[in-house]
Amino acid sequence: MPGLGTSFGRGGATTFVQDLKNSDCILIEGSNFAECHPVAFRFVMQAKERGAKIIHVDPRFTRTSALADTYVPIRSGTDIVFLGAIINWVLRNERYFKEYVQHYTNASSILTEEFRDTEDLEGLFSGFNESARSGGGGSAQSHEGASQSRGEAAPGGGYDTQSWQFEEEEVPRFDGTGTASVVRRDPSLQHERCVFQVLRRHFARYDAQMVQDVCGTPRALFEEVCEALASNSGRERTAAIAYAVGWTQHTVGVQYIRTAAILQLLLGNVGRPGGGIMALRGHANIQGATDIPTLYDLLPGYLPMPAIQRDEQDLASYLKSNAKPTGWWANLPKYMVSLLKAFYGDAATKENGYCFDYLPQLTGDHSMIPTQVAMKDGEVKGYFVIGQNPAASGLNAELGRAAMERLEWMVNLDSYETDTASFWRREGADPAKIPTECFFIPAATVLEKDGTLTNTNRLLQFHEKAVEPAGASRSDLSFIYQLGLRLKECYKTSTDPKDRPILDMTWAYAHEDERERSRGEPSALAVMQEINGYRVSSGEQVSGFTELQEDGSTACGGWIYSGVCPDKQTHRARNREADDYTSPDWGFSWPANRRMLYNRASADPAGKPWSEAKKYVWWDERGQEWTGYDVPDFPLTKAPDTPAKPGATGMDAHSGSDPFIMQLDGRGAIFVSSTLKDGPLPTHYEPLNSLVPNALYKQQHNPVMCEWKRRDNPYNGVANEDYPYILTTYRLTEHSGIMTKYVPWLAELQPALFAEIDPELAVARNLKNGDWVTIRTAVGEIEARALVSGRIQPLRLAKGRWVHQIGLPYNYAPLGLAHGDSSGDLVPLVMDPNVSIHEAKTLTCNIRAGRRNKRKRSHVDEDVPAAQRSQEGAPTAHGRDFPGPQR
Amino acid sequence: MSTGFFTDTTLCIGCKACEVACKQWNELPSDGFEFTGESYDNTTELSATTWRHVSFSEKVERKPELPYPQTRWLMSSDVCKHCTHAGCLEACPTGAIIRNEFGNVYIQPDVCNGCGYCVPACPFGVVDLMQMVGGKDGDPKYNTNVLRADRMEHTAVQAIGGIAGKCTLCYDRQRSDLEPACSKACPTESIQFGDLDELRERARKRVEQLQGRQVQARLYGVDENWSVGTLGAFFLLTDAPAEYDLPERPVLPSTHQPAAYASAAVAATALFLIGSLIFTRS
Amino acid sequence: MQEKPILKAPDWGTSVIGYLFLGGLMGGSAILAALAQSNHSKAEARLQRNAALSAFLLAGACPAVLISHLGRPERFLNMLRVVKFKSPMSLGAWALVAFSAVSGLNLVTRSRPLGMLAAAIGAFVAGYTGVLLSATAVPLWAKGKYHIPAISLCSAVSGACALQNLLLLRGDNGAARERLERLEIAASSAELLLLLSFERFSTQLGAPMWQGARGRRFQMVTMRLGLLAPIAMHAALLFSYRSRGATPLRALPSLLSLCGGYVLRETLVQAGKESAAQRAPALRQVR
Amino acid sequence: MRIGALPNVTSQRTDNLRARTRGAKAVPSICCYCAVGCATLAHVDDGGKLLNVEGDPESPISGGHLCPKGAALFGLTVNTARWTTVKYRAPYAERWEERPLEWAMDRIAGLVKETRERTFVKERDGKRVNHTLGIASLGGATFGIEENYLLGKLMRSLGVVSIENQARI
Repeated sequence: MPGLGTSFGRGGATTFVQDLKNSDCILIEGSNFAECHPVAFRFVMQAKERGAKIIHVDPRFTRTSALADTYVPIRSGTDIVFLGAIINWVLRNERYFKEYVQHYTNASSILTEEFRDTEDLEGLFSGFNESARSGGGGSAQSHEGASQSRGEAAPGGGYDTQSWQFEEEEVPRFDGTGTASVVRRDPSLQHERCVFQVLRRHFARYDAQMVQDVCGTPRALFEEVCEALASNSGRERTAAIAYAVGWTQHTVGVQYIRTAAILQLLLGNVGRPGGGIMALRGHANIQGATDIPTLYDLLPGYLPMPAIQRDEQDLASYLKSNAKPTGWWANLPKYMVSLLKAFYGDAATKENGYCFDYLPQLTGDHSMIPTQVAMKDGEVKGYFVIGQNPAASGLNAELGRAAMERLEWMVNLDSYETDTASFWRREGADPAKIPTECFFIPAATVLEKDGTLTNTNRLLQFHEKAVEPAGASRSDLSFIYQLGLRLKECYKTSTDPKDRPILDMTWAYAHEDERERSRGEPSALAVMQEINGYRVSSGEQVSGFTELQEDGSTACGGWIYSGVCPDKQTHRARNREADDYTSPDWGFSWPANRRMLYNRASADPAGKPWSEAKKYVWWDERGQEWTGYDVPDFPLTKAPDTPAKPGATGMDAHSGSDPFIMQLDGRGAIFVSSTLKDGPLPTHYEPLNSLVPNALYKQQHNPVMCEWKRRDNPYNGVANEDYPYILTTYRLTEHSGIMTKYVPWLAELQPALFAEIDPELAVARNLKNGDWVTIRTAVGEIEARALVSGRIQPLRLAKGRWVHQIGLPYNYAPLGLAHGDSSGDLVPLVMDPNVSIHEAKTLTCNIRAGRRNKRKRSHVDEDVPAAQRSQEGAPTAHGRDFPGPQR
Repeated sequence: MSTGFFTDTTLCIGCKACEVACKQWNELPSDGFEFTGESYDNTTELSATTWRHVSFSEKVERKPELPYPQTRWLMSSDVCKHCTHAGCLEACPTGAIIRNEFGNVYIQPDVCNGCGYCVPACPFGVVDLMQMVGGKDGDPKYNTNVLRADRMEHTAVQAIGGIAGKCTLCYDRQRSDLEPACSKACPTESIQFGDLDELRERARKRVEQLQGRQVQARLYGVDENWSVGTLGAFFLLTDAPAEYDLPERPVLPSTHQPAAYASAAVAATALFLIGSLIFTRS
Repeated sequence: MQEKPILKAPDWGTSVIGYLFLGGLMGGSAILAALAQSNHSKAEARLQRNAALSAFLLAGACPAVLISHLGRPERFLNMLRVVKFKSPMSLGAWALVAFSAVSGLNLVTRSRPLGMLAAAIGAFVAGYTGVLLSATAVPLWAKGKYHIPAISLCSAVSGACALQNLLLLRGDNGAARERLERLEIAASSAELLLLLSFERFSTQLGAPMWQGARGRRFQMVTMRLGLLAPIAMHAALLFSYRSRGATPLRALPSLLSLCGGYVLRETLVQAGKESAAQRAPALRQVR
Repeated sequence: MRIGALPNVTSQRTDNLRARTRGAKAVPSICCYCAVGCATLAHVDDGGKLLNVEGDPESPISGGHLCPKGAALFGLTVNTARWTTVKYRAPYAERWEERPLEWAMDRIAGLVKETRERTFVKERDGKRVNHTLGIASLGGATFGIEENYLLGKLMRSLGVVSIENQARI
């Protein structure tokens, strides 16, 4: 996530779940920890038993709240106000960790005079250009914060980040050859343009009263949270923050996480035991599918996909625009060249730029939502859907289903019939009018195949095949491998240069076992060995990414995972030896088997632990190296007193006390000077669908969020009386996606979609517990059973206005033993500008007793005339063009 | 040595892993797919095929003197209590219900004839009857694929009649030195399995610890002088037992027998005497 | 919303109710056979033979009904693999077996000690069904531990009297029938008094038995028509007509009494099941 | 059937009762639901039949514990509702039909090639793009790293750029 990436350097959780037990206070916000990650929650319970204070901030009182010491209600979509007010409280009461802030963050860096804050510009930062047409390659780079490039125009729509840069000064070069420019700093944090003072002003109006008025959170509870966090941070104590999709699924989702990151930096909790930010991922391999991604804008290891907007037409220009002068990312060329070698083998030579031009170029945002819209407009012909069910879990799901009707073909891999695979026979569909050719390939379950999954804290774990796949089921790997073989065969005789990538792509993954081979099953181990990397000449495995080279002598399919298969015999993800803390011999944690990131920060600038109680990694004077309970996230022998070398490249530009090695300046970013499209500091904007105007600024919404203003994607609008209630969505312990809903043991536990409604609203709208209710947004309407509960509380906002929130699980769809309408049918298409994530955690809606009408051929099926479509079809960000994939 | 469960409800997160782990290990079917509207509880009670059941109790206090509503949501995993003096065991006419070497109350499915007398003999409402299907080896098997007929094709099964079902305390696993499935699965160790003496010791300490934190904690089924004796599966509660669907003071049904037999004897004697009087007088 | 029950009600239906009823008739008949053995008139001998025979036949019918109720009928014999003194059901099963043997023998030998033994076992069978109900956690039944077994016995005897009365309807059995009627009046009166006492004693717990549609039906069919009416009719006949002639009208009190006996068992079982579903009494439990 | 006067008369079955996993092979696996990554053990008998799935007590993360979804992993794999045959729905057809895997693979490869040929764009605005917007791929978060890697490699080599997964959601 770029929220973490831009702040700390890497887009992964900063710590590991077991370490939560060492926390003295855990703030759970944007996550229903106990329900969605019950097994990891045991560490929260262990911390609680040790005396830690557990706080849960959530619109609903959930099973997590029930176990927390303090439950804090909040209006969904207002977390930046809540967290920003804590930041303000910490600053105002001088409760931040001074030494940590001074040395490990960019609080002392001084901004240029051009910078203007949202306080000065009614909710906009300087550099906003109303008519600016963005030129970026979607959210390329944004997953990895390392790509802060100074002086580069932001790719995001609307903001020119020139004025967000730091002021530089000239100092003598480290080698005495002239001068070099470095960021100007004021270690006293007093300079009025230093980040610390800018931050203070930025959040000055975020106070307890504002929290009460905007979030609906009682003042006393807010202050209790502030006190708990502050008194459990510092040298002797640490506090952790855990979040999940309750923070990401917003039009300002990335900035939610940024706010938490700033708070944790101020409190000195990052890189320390019991501290950090625990990002709780949903699916088994959601971290893995971001690291070795199936994401349009990223290549394995957070290398950006080349984009025409950045003019990355050849390898040299690509490396120039993406490699960083200072910090670890100076190594990017090695990783990119090694990746190309892994992809195209012998065909990739120095002369042909290692086949860089085999890679397709991005021409816009090709993420899920724009693709869905393009599909609706007939531009996508063929669709592979593997282990996902967009017809149920998608956004504006009926638009998505209608879009599928325009496909020529669709291939679905799953273990059960999904709503996506059978979209053509859904309620209201007429198969006789749907031309799509559909394939269902039965997929093996996790127990029926070998493979590796990366958990929420970057831990790779291997699962062995236990039983033969049922019937004709095959692993997904087998499908992809066989498809690749067939395509190579199809193009065998082609001389067209466009077909070279398919023919030159290395594809030697035959299984070691004769029996598996005869069934066409490829070797997962061989794939992982390629991801780990090897020497091209000898075929030997490299032992880690430090061995990778820029000269084509090494191949590596995913540099951050390098080290997982350090030799042909070893697969460290298979390791199953635990101890009672970091367990380095259980699985493999990227990077380099580090369990806690930025752990250099667990020691003070001189390399000594901040306290005995919070000892983790420290400088061993005698051995002259970093040591501790974990693999140090720092050059092993770089002494703490090593000065930074001005003008040097790579790690030499960092001093021995700069713990965030992926960052340009080696420091945690309170202020993010580029990369993020919606501002260097988090700012409260109301959600797209909101009941109230923004109490803080004239600017109502995120000014650069991406909207689709088209007839098949209507919005509720602000303070629309037709939609007087807030709606929030969530998942249940008992269900995941399609997988659980066919399992009778799980289906009986939560058999049907329900809506959680507070008793007052139930009385007002005559809704009885257990009865059917119909919930409506501008996009669609669905029915659910009413679950009337006092756990859902109406909130009191400014001027004594009460608002009601309705909760709706996101697990259901028409197919399965446990089934119901899909909540995705209520969510409009709108995206966060940084990561193209939609906003499903806060909506507005209306509710009535009774069941919905039978689904007719809905409005999305009425063909919009082509001319009108081209006019309406383009996604816009507040009326401005946004680079959709089709132009 | 007697083994049992200590269920510490203060640690329960209501995830229901115990319910599922139990069903998986014991190959029990689902109980149907009905939405109840009773908080997050859709299986509603222990049954012949639900041997662990998580209850949910919501209470919201809204008082003018409180700055905000005080919500509390109690969750607790209920199970067969494995009573020291077990009503079901006493009632069972076939000897299907035995006390095994671990001190647990176990129903031998191959002996049970489904008379159902154990059902009203349980003061906790634990035991119930279920339908069985024939397994390959003639061994009774529960029908794991009870799926809703209107949505799935029914698996063809041959019902072989009813049988009483309840927690076995994973007798088979204990025999193989394994911990019961539910306690093993429980993510927060709300369910603890072990030697009862040790568990009771641990539980008493836990109560002290909680009371030290101003939590109104009490044990259920340990130090009371109940006719059912101490419970082989006991609980730590923070509210009245009724909030957890537990009787305040369970009574062993066989304690009613002396009075009942006396009543029958008096009536029989009286009727016989009157009858004799009537029949001997000419 | 319905309140959540604490206890489980047994899934007992017609077959168990039938068994309770037939078991009562069986026990009562054995008692009557033994009583009739003490007198040597011709009519009494007929009564003795009828009663012993019906007891024996009912001893065959009872297990059949019982087995039909079992979830796994082929395992009825499992009842006989153990003797459990604390299980009324176990003792009852053994008593049934013993009764079959003794009453069979008695039928052949007509020995007085065997008749007495059959009567004793019969009385046990008639009474243990009440114990069987009372020795449960079902609040209504447990509350009835002082009443239900005695009521069962009274009903067994009055029912048996009615049954035998019917069997003696044809022919010159006036004396024997008169004795049966006298005994029935005694047993039914006792039963009526016990039921009234139970109603008071059971307080709210008795609601499922005495109130609502079931309660009204019970009060009408069992208490008024099944007990009060036969008592009155028998009494009227005994003291007014003094006629021993057999008329169809004479069968009426007996039929009413038998109906009342069946509805008594049915009401006991069904009301018990309802009381088990009530939350408050189950939480308190009957001491 | 054993007969006795004592209440505790055990049957042969009871005497022989043991865990069905005794002696079975325990295959190390990982739960496929959320990203906590609980380790599991899948017990398999000699005939390759799945007997049971439970938590691996050695795991530092899960310590043998599982949530209800993880505890139901057995039911995910062994389930009569699973679709275990290749199914095909022809254009405008009203139902699925079963087809052999080989046939489907050939047909899919043919469609991919055909669509790619039709929609491949070599240049735009004078810049090389070498991509196709006519094919898209969705999915990745629910399956393994190896599968993600291979899918990414194949799709990119085909020129497909709309490659997405649940991480975006």
